[in-house]
Amino acid sequence: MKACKRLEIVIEKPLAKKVAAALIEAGAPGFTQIDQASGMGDRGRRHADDPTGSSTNCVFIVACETEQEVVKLVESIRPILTRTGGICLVSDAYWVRH
Amino acid sequence: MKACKRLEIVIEKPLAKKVAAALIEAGAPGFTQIDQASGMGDRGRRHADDPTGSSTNCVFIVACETEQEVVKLVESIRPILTRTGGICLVSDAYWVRH
Amino acid sequence: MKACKRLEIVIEKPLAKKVAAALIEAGAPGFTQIDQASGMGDRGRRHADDPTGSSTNCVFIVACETEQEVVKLVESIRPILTRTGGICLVSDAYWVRH
Amino acid sequence: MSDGLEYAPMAESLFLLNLTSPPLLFFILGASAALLKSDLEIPEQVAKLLSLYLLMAIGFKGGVALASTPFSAGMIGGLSLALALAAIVPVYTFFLLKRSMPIPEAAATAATYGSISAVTFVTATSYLDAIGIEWNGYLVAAMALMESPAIIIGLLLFRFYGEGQSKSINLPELLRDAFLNGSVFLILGSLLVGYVSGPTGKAQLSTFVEGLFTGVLCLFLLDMGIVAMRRISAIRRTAISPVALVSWALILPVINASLALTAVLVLNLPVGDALLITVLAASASYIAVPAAMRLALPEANPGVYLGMSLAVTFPFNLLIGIPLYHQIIELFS
Amino acid sequence: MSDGLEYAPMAESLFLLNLTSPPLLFFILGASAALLKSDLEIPEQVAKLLSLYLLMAIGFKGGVALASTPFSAGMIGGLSLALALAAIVPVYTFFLLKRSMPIPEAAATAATYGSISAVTFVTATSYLDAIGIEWNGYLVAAMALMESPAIIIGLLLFRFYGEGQSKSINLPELLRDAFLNGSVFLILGSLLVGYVSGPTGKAQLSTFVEGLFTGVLCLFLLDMGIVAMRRISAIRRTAISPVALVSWALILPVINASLALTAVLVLNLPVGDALLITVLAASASYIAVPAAMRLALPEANPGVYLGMSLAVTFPFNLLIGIPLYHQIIELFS
Amino acid sequence: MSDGLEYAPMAESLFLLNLTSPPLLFFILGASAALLKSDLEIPEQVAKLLSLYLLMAIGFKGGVALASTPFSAGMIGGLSLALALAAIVPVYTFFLLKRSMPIPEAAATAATYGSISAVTFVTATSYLDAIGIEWNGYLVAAMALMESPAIIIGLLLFRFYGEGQSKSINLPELLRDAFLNGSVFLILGSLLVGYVSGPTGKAQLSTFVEGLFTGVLCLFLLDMGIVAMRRISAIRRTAISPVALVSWALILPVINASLALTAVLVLNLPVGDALLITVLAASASYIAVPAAMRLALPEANPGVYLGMSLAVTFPFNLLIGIPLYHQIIELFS
Ligand SMILES: Nc1ncnc2c1ncn2[C@@H]1O[C@H](COP(=O)(O)O)[C@@H](O)[C@H]1O
Ligand SMILES: Nc1ncnc2c1ncn2[C@@H]1O[C@H](COP(=O)(O)O)[C@@H](O)[C@H]1O
Ligand SMILES: Nc1ncnc2c1ncn2[C@@H]1O[C@H](COP(=O)(O)O)[C@@H](O)[C@H]1O
Ligand code: NA
Ligand code: NA
Ligand code: NA
Repeated sequence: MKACKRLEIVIEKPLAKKVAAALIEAGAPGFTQIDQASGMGDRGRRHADDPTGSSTNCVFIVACETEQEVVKLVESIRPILTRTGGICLVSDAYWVRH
Repeated sequence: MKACKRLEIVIEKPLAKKVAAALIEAGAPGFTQIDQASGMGDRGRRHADDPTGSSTNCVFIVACETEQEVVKLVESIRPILTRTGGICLVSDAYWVRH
Repeated sequence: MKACKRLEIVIEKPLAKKVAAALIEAGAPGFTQIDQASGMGDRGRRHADDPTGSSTNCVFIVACETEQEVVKLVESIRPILTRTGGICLVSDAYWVRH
Repeated sequence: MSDGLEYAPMAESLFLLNLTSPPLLFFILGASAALLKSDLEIPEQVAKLLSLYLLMAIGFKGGVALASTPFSAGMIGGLSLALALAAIVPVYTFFLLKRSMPIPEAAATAATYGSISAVTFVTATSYLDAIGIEWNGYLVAAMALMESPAIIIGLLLFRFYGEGQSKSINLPELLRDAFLNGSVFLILGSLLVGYVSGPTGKAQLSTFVEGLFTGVLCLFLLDMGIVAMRRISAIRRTAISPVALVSWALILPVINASLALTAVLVLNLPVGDALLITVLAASASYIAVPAAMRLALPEANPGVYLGMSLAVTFPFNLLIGIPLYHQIIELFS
Repeated sequence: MSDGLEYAPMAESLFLLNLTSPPLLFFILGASAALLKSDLEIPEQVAKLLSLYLLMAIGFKGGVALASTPFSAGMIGGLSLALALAAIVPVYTFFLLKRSMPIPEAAATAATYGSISAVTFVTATSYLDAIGIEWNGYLVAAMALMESPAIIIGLLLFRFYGEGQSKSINLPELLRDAFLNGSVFLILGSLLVGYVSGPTGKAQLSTFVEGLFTGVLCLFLLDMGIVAMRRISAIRRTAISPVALVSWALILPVINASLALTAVLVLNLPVGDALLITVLAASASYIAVPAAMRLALPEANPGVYLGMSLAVTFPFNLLIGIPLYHQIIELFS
Repeated sequence: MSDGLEYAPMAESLFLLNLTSPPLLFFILGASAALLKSDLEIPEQVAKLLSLYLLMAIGFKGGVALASTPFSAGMIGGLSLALALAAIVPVYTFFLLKRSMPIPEAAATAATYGSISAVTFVTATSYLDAIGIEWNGYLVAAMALMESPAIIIGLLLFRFYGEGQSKSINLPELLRDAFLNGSVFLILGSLLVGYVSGPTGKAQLSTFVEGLFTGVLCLFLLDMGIVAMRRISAIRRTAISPVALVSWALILPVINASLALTAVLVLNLPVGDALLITVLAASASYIAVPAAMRLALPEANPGVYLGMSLAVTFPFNLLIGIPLYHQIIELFS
């Protein structure tokens, strides 16, 4: 097990592609994306059930090794979050090598 | 980045509305809800595939700023969990301001 | 609230049953499984939208009480991860008793 | 004795006919898949689509039928009977069960059996259609109206006989949950749409609501077979003796059907209508009521009432109940 | 004055006919479910299937129709008019709105109203089919071609009049997003498939693309009713006065329809085609454009343009617009 | 030489006919969407519904057909041939591939090509139906029976020739996975339902299993087009030369089809049946086998076998294989 950082990003689905592209460009070692989330935030309730997909959220989980990597990833998606809302949490974890 | 608390609640889907309402009433700054989870616990295996929705779980993620807020939120949903099962985890995280 | 460990496993969907079985056999007190995730990793982009299910990931969340339990659970699924890819993160959390 | 002699073969042929109909066979197929632990499964959202379709189609067809039949005494009789059953069944069921299980479980099970199963009803209509027996559209309204009262009655019983948290039930919220429940709303709404748009509307929707109906029912019953069998293990895991639960799950539909049979025979309703009312009485909810019970009575273990209704009563009515009740009606009318 | 006298009853009957058609009734049912806070809901993937089906079926039918009609002057007139509308509407809409709301919102709303709503179009074709008025297949192509230009124009306007981040728009990427958008691609592609496979292909697909069509539209409109009503609260929460937003959402379709009506009457297009072009002009996008705007113009609050188009303009066109425009066309041609 | 002259135009027309059929055109449309990076996509649960429907409908229709045809020598010949192919193909395929790729990949690919693709089969039946050539219902049973043996054989080969972990394969569990696999179970079960309920059952389900069939196939192939093209990049990323993989993915169906063609011509089977058996031999699994391989042989890179079967062999059979094999059968019988 190796210490690592765990990023968790919630953003609306129409922007998921942009976030994925930004993460890849910033050199994320990988990520996991859960679509079809709903939620509540500054911009009110989002229901995840309209045919437009415009009220659906998605959750990204990114594990990365170093503090620097986190900073880089966070900076790559911060402009998207600033313009659109959503949240980004960072926490400590251990990565099980296999 | 600002230190924060991350709450994670797993509960059965029929009760999701109640949990969401309780969180909002207790003043949660927001939450994210992932439906369509399955699982295993004290009450056995839950498959998330029956037309009744009664065997489906859902996951709530709540980020909040202070210890007091956590306590308040936890107290607001504890009665629901006591009566029905499910789990509630609290961990430390950093909230990226944007 | 009681200190606990939180395991998070991302693995491809065809192997989900195997992971669930391994967790149960290793004595996990419970787990939550989110299907329908997509992602990116060493083996490239996975889209979660083919009829074969073979490009879909799923996320397991397991809360357990002690360090020994974590070790046991991790050892039970490590052979699966080694042979197939995916990730496993461990972090600290508090379990709200209800 | 000649009656009995004639009865036997007829019964056999009805049972056989029922068992060789595609919907029933797909139900059995699903049950076998679950028993043999095949990984066949119907995703939840797909099952949701199938059930939305069935509720919409049955509601719409009932509404169109209603629009083209004049109001009649039989109709008022049938509707009143349906509502009376919805009010009486949960009450005596509660008192019957009260000694075999804790109060919360007894109340929730009473609500479950006092309400109805839309899919059992739908399967019975498709059984009638297959053998060419007519039935009246107003029964769809009867079905929709029978869904909710049992929820209220079950909870009132719990409030009265239960202890501790029983006082925490919020009645106004409950009434809303019971009567604005998605499936009740969709059936009643579609009935109204069918009634308003009438034969013109039906002409536009005939392939959709009629051509597809049995096929979608087959797919849905395939799923119900899988789900019903999975529930059996949940019955085993409850604190109450599984033998008692299974016995009650076979006895209750028989009691409720007997009551309904007596009434429909006394009222001399047409065979098709009589069968459908009996099936409604004998069937137990496994969608609307369990969902409502989780919200209002979370201390009742759903393994009890959902297991009984889904894993035992539902298959019993589908495989044996429908042709049996039909047989009895034919015998006495 | 006799004209007016004759007009009134005819209008009434058209409105009534429209309001008693199953698709409209299901829309109203969905809206009522949301207003009464029933928990009726259509899962997202189901709604996706319904909309994929509708786009595919309308595209395919349009293509088959196109294959069997010779190119004509009317067709070229109609297509040119459609493209002209798609270019002009977003421009004047932007300038109309610029004073009532911030630039990003004005640009996004202009794009929304300059584009079209496929479901409004589809409902209009099913309205025409129900009353037996013919329409030409090329209008499906017109619809598909009208979806994207407004996106580009809206963003160019924002680039020119906006400040700050407005320079960050990536045009080539944007063009791709606009023209390879899933729904545009599926309509145009299905149109091509219908065109190539012609009547032989249609024979194979007739039950699917025609028999089911109205039924699937009903289910989809049920969902749209729910979603549209939910959006109303989003309108209330924006920084701009809700009265202004609702007013604009009623005025814009009327202005755009008037422009289109003048043109179709001048060009003397057949009634069915004239109505469809008017409906396209009057309708506002709530799928393709909002998705594109979230990507390219995230600073515009979607509560504004999506709320206006989904919660006000869409129901207005469905319930009042279609029969009203039809009425006016009949009156003047 | 006159034979050759007559052959050419006929072949052309068959290819053209195939290429202008809606299912094929929708496949091409999906592939184009993926190539042009349109965001058109079919959600996973929708694709699951479409494939459940196709398996159920083809199984049911096969069962009904089987119920109405007497057992015949040709049937026994056809079934035996099918099973023989299912046993032989994976064996020689493994030895052919063993030098071009590591043992695990070779074993998994052998299993993939020894098994069959239900959708290729279904497309071939819809091709035959469109040109009015009959085929026998028992071939649906043949298809279902051909799905699993290759899984077992592939894994036995791996056990024998592989190293290290190869011993860890759990045979009883494997047999269950292979034969109780959801899709095998659904086809065989629906076949049984069709057989038992016969023409009476078919009358109830005809709109569902026949009217909708081609339409649903179109939607499903649209999705398969998208998915197949996405897999191409996966081929590029494997450790093995992409040229070798693509070549094998074109050579293997041709070899397998040649073997089957020889046999069907020797056995003198009717044209329709001959074509379907050839298509079964030439097709490669991309649902059941890959899923089983991930479980039993996770060290084999799915980019290899799934890429080959989905991105190359599947389109090859659909676009070229079916009319080509048909052409050859017509030529020699
Ligand atoms: N405090 C929070 N905890 C968890 N999720 C949140 C929180 N705030 C916002 N979100 C998620 O982010 C989405 C967008 O938030 P906002 O932009 O604040 O409306 C919401 O719909 C939630 O899913
Ligand atoms: N230890 C655990 N770790 C993760 N999820 C759990 C755990 N225990 C229970 N759950 C989740 O909570 C649901 C209800 O748990 P229970 O009430 O214990 O049956 C389960 O179906 C799981 O999804
Ligand atoms: N660094 C990471 N952070 C989050 N998820 C990851 C990461 N790496 C891999 N994954 C997930 O694990 C799956 C399989 O990873 P891999 O075996 O590396 O291709 C990916 O599709 C992701 O969903
Ligand atoms: Na009942
Ligand atoms: Na417009
Ligand atoms: Na094969």
